[in-house]
Amino acid sequence: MPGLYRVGEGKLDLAEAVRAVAGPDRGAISTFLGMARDHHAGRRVIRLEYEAYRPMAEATLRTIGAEIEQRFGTPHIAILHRLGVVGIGEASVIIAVAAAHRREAIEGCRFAIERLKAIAPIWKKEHYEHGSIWIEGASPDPTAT
Amino acid sequence: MPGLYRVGEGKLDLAEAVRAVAGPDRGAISTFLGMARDHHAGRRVIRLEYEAYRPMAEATLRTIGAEIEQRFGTPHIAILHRLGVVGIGEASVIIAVAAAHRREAIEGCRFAIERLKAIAPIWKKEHYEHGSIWIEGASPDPTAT
Amino acid sequence: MTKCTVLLFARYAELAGAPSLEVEVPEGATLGDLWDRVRKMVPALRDETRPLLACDRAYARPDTAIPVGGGEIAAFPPVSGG
Amino acid sequence: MTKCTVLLFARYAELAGAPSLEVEVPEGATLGDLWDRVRKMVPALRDETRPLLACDRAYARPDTAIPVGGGEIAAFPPVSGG
Repeated sequence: MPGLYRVGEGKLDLAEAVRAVAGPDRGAISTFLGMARDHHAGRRVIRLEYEAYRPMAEATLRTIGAEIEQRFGTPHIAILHRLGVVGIGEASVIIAVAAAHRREAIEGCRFAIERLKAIAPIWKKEHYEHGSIWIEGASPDPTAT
Repeated sequence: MPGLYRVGEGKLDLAEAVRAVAGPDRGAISTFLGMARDHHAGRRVIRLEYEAYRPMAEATLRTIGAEIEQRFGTPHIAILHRLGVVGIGEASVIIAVAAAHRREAIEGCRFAIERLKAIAPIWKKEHYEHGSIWIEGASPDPTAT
Repeated sequence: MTKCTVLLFARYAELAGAPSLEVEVPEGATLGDLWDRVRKMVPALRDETRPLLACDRAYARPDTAIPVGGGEIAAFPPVSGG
Repeated sequence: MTKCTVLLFARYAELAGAPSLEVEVPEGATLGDLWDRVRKMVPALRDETRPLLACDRAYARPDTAIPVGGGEIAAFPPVSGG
């Protein structure tokens, strides 16, 4: 199965994700980058930190890839999530989806980030000048899909 | 006004587009790459070639940027379109939109490619092993918006 | 009479064998009048009855009056960028 | 009795002061039974009545039976990746 799925330390590389999905029979590539932002809910954020249940998170990314292939008909998918400290302005997640036509690429990419945020066992900690807090999503039931 | 709008020869660089829109207060970047595909309507394509009414095309890209800012609230937009010969697997158009939140970035980026295809005065010629043809869009009235 | 330059693109430029044409039209003529004149001048464009038209780099309808001095007029087939 | 390892993540791991706990439960116990046991063992987790639960790296409901041999059980708060 084509596709690149990874959860781990180290800076993310958009070019790597695009290379992993590109090919001569694909007319469209849609990408999404989640970036560490310097504020949240009115509070200044100085860095982010991510933790994952790594083997389950990687399995979840592969599951999301299989869902995209089934729904949008393309197997050309890259989903990379960074762990550990992520500096402001750096990418915490990069997704790329390529397809023959733009609709499948764009909707597949959007589906990927929405699903990742809903079900991937990954957690974000926001660090402020004084203190830090674990962010917790709203998802009451990731199994209800 | 921030933003990068260009219509011209030379390979497109996704990293340049992302750099042009990124910033510490933006948590999401959505990009779209239109790639020269090796087939169309069952026919093998060996290269593409683009022509533009260049000053109007650049003005049109800026207009699309202004529409995105008004609709989605972010001015962080890059729209680059290549002219001349584009080899199979190379990008003919690159769009990047950054915003505080993902909805605005994703929907702004999608709006940009749909609008570009509908109203930018740019034309694609497909070259086959024998012969070539100008592709012409369906848009009967680009002024009806 | 007003002397206008009409820019042509893509298939229209190939049909005309030139990227632009010089056309004279009466004062008060519209873009549609101008295009009718072009179709008479260039037989290869005769069947192109519904071009996209632009005046001073903005889309314009056929009933738009040609600006005093001629402006920058363009005519072209449906676009296909992206 | 079955001896289980429960993996904890993010805030739960911080509250417990450890990334995993060893817990013994009777044969036939469910994930929910196991979590009730954890909450009794670790006062800091007492108020966490609705964790997300996973068994062998897949989400599972509290009424899921613990696999023979214990399996790989995990409990964690709502996810926030991206």
